[in-house]
Amino acid sequence: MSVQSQPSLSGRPSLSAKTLQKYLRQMLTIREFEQLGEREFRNGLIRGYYHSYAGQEAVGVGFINAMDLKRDYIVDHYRDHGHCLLVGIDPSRIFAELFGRASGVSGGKGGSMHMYSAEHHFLGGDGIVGGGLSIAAGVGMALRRQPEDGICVCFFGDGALDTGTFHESMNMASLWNVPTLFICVNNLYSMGTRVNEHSSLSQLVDRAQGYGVKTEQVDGQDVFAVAEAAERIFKYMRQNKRPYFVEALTYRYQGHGIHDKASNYRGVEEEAKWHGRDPIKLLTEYLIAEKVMSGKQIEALRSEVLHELEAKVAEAAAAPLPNPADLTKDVLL
Amino acid sequence: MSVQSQPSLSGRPSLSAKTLQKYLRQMLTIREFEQLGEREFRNGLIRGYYHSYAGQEAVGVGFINAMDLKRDYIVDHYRDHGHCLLVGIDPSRIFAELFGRASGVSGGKGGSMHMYSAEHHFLGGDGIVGGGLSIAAGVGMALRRQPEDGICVCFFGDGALDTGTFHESMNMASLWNVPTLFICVNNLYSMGTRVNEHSSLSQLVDRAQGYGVKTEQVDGQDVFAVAEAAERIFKYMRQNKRPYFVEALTYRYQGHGIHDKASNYRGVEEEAKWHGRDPIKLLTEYLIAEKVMSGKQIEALRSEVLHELEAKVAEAAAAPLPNPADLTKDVLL
Amino acid sequence: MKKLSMHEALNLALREELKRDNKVVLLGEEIGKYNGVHYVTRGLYAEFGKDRVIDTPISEESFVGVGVGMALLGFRPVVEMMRMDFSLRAMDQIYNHMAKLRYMSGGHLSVPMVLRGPEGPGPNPGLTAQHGQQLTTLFAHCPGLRVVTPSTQYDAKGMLKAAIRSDDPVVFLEPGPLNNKQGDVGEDDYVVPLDQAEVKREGSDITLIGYGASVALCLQAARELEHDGVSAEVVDMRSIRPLDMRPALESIKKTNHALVVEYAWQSYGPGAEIVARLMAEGFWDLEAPVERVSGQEVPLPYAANLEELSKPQMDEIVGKAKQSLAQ
Amino acid sequence: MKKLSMHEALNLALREELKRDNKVVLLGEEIGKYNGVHYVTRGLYAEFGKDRVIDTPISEESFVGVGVGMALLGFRPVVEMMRMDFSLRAMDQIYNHMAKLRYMSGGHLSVPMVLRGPEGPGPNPGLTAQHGQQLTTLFAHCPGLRVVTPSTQYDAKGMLKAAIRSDDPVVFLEPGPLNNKQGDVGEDDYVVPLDQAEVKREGSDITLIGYGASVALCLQAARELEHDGVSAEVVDMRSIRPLDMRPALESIKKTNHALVVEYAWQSYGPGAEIVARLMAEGFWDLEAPVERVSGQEVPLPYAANLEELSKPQMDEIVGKAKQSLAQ
Ligand SMILES: Cc1ncc(C[n+]2csc(CCOP(=O)(O)OP(=O)(O)O)c2C)c(N)n1
Ligand SMILES: Cc1ncc(C[n+]2csc(CCOP(=O)(O)OP(=O)(O)O)c2C)c(N)n1
Ligand SMILES: [Mg+2]
Ligand SMILES: [Mg+2]
Repeated sequence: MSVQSQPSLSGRPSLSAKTLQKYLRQMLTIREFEQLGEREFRNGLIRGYYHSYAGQEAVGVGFINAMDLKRDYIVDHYRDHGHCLLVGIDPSRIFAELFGRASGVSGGKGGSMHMYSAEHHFLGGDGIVGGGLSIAAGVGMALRRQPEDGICVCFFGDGALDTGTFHESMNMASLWNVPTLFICVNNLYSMGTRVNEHSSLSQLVDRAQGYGVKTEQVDGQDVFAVAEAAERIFKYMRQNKRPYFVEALTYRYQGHGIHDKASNYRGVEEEAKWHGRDPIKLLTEYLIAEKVMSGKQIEALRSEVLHELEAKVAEAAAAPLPNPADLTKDVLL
Repeated sequence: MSVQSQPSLSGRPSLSAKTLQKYLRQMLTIREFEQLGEREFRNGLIRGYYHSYAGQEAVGVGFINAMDLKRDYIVDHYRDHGHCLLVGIDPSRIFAELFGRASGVSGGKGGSMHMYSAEHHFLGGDGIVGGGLSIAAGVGMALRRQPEDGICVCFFGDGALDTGTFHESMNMASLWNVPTLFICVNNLYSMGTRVNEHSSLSQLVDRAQGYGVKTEQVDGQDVFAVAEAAERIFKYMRQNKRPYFVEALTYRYQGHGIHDKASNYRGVEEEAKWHGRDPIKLLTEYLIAEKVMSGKQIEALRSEVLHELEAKVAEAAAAPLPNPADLTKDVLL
Repeated sequence: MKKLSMHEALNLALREELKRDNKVVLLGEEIGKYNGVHYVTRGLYAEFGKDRVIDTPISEESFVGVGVGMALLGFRPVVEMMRMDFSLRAMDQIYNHMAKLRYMSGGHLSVPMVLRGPEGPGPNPGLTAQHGQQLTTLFAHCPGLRVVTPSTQYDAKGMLKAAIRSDDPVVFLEPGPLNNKQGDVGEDDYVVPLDQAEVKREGSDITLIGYGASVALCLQAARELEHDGVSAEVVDMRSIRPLDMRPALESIKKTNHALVVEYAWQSYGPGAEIVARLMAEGFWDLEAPVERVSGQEVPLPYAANLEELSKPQMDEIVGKAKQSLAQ
Repeated sequence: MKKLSMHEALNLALREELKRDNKVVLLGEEIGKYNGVHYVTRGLYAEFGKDRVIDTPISEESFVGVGVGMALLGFRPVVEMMRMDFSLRAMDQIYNHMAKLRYMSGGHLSVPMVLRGPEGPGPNPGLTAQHGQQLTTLFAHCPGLRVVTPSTQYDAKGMLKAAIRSDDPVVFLEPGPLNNKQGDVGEDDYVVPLDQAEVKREGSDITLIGYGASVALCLQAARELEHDGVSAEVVDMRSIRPLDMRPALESIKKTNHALVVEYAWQSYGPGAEIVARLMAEGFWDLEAPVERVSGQEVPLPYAANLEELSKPQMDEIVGKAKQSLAQ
């Protein structure tokens, strides 16, 4: 993991102050959202599964901002809250889904792993590891048959690389020139299993050989690196109508899910090392160094974000449960 | 397919005249067996599926002779008659299986795709493309836990490379240091689909990257090349207890199955080109040129083989059908 | 009306729907250039080209997923399993995605696709254990799917067209034993509803209930019973999920006796649900227990005699029908 | 006897069998170093090491196949599905290899392995549509498999030990809702036979039939019915394939009424087969139709109220029992 050793962000990007501030706000929003979510899980408002995106923010921010969600689509896996925020779903509807309310983004039927919003071109969350890969290839197939040069972005974890459907989907996507971007979010662990203990090659970008598609590794802690790669890749894909494989190197701060104590298997030292390259910290340092924002302004922004999100939590918590009759809606009986 | 352009066998092997004659006899036996089988299919003695090995003989002969069937095992796919002959199953029992007789190698229950003989360490034929790959990894896992340094050889077609289980099995085999030799018998077609139309990389040996195992391509028409590779590979595997991937380049003369008219999709020119490098022809030419055998001796051998096989056909055709009570044997009721 | 084989009837349905709606696409192994192993897609690649008739690698799980993805964007994929047996590879996509996306998304998404292919021991003999299974139950148990199976060439065409037009994901099971059999097919643009069982023969003494290939067995048994003075009514379930019990329930009001006939393995097979529904909704009309004649519960064996014995036996059907009437 | 949770009982069975026979190996995701997501394999990696307790990648189809391969060579693999839902990925290996190799090979081969894992909506709530299914029927329909499910901690230990010793491939379904529940477990090396249903409570008015997690519902319903003067007998099927109907049939000889209770989806669920067998073999003993109370036929929804409503409801069980007796 060579990129991991880089201490700060990659050079000076050509991003406007406005864009930089937007990125920061988005990353803070995700981070605070996940903290509130975990709090509400412990408070009993959320049940079942909760997979936090904290630590991985730069990956979503870099890629999703580069998308054109009028024509592009996302197929996601279960670690989906951050991406839902980034496509512009109102946080109160995401919280409402987590609380199992009728106003939730999936009407309360889906929960944490199953957020969907057709209007935001967000085709879901999914609870099956690798379950979305072939669907994303299919969305790409559909986009290829439409005039808008749309792209499908598929997020999945390092663990998904071991599923057969990864192999099948990459092969078909390449064979059929499907404009699907496969983003393997390598956070080093598949639950409690380190990448070298589940994958025969620990450089996942090397494991993705064999399909004749362009591949690259990107530093997922460095939002500038991700944004640069994203822009370049989308341009290539729209022109060439070909799939692409990216390995984004990052780290999840929390356990796999809410009950998982990750330091048990990965050690606090490793965790500390990654916190040293926290994507928000890196961006914050840059903004301060470059005098785009002051530390005080950043703290104010964080408070503002938190404040707004607390209001969303309250709104969602006050929302009604689904109607009992919804139990048998949306399914053929 | 660079190897394809080589006109004759690879150099002068260190094989004894006795071994060379044995190879020839085996290849002739397989070729004649398949011709008789097809004849009996048309005569109505065989039903369902019939996948001929004609044309691919050198692959089986080269690899299986190099095995030590006291400790090694084979997991095969449906194109299995040739391999059954090579492990030493009496041809009458193979014919009997094809005729659905009680004396068949699977008691008449399996048919062409499902030959099994525990005693010959032949763990089957299989009708599901790629179905045996993970089983072969499992057999390798078992062998690793035993003291005899045994190896599991798994044969499958180019089409099987597109199945998810190929990917999963290779990954696990590599991760766990499993002594399984994965032999992809690339006969250029998966049913009517040419390899470049089902695989995103047409060099299958390149598609098998990503697992950290040794890979190589072998000229499957050249029995000396196969035998040399086999010996070298087994030695490496017994020492290193690692999996290995081989792509054997060859061609099936008949259609995919008995009803498939292959020249419809691959053209008679291509067929003629491959017949020009027929594995039996190449070996025969060598034997004559090196004066190991005369053309006449070879013809006599062919007649002898055919004669013997005809007797086996007759024996099998005279064998009784399974007992009706066998219907519910070998399965929990 | 014209006489067509089952595969020709299905072919006609596909051709008409491909013409009618350019969102209809076909996916599957060897369906294009090779024209389909069971002939159902014959000629369609030549007529509609490679963007509409898509040959896939041997990647069942994932090309079902490709179908799901295309359906999410408004296409109407018709995905062929060369044999339904191979759908065992795709069960996760079928159960967890194709069937459930609409519900899990609270109605945000829908998956208007068809999964189709032949099941059971035919058309030709000797298919053996991994190619001749009838796995109807596996699909039928899954909420979110429609599961249908035609027993006539006429229904085959009309039901496949209805399936393609359905907004629900449909599993369309083609009775393998009937693939090459001929029958009357309408030449017009008709559809047959996907949720209606049908009486295929009227009778008054006993109700024989079948679906797919076993309807022919019921009709044959009815003819044999007629010789012995027994008048059998034959109900073709057609729709397996949702199951339309009305015609069968009405029938037993009259006959008071019923027998279920199927190729599937008996235990936990479709017939079990039919019997359980007759129990719950028809108990008071029954004068004898409803039994089942099913396929033997063994992997399909190869030997000709064993294969024959593994199928539902005509003498058992006739015998059980008479036995029921004797009670 | 000591009080153990279901997962502790299963853990004990695995530990005893790993000790007894060094051919027993465990395979599955996160079962080793991580100690198992549902705790069933806790401590076994530390005790038996990585050659006996094997952590696998997320490759369900193929690690089931690895189990099959090891079993062919005389090992006794116990393969965990983290949740049985994920076995949908492995259905081809399960149906076409694990279950059939013995038959297809004419008895040349055998596959003494166990596939185990939790099914259904539990232990914790909120599992949602892809993690809380009860797919019992899918396994139960397949010739060649034994399919069993315990309802008590005592049975869990004894049946898992019997499963590991069985020469047939066994699918061992652990009722998710019971995973963390405590009960008495024997401390000795006992086995519970794999093909025997058992009366778990005696009664005389009606027979409540359950399996796995629904046995607890039957017992609770029996207690509630007792208040109203109804004496319910509870039969735990335990063995789903082969299905042991004897205790249920004997019971209805006495009670003349029965009700099947299950978490599974009703249509084509296991209860259908139980009802169909009662129809065929117990019809003349029945004074009212046997109904079923099952899970709602929807993908498991997330919202707390909907999730609760999706499960079999106690008032429906009690109500249907009384309704049956009123007929
Ligand atoms: C088919 C399947 N098998 C197993 C699981 C259980 N499971 C859920 S997440 C997970 C680990 C996946 O890790 P990774 O792909 O690296 O994603 P991350 O959680 O790190 O984002 C496992 C094993 C599942 N959901 N689906
Ligand atoms: C899972 C599965 N899908 C489809 C098939 C149908 N089928 C049988 S053989 C075959 C082609 C396989 O070709 P290849 O692997 O190249 O082997 P070859 O026949 O050339 O030896 C197909 C598609 C099958 N048996 N199993
Ligand atoms: Mg990960
Ligand atoms: Mg081939």
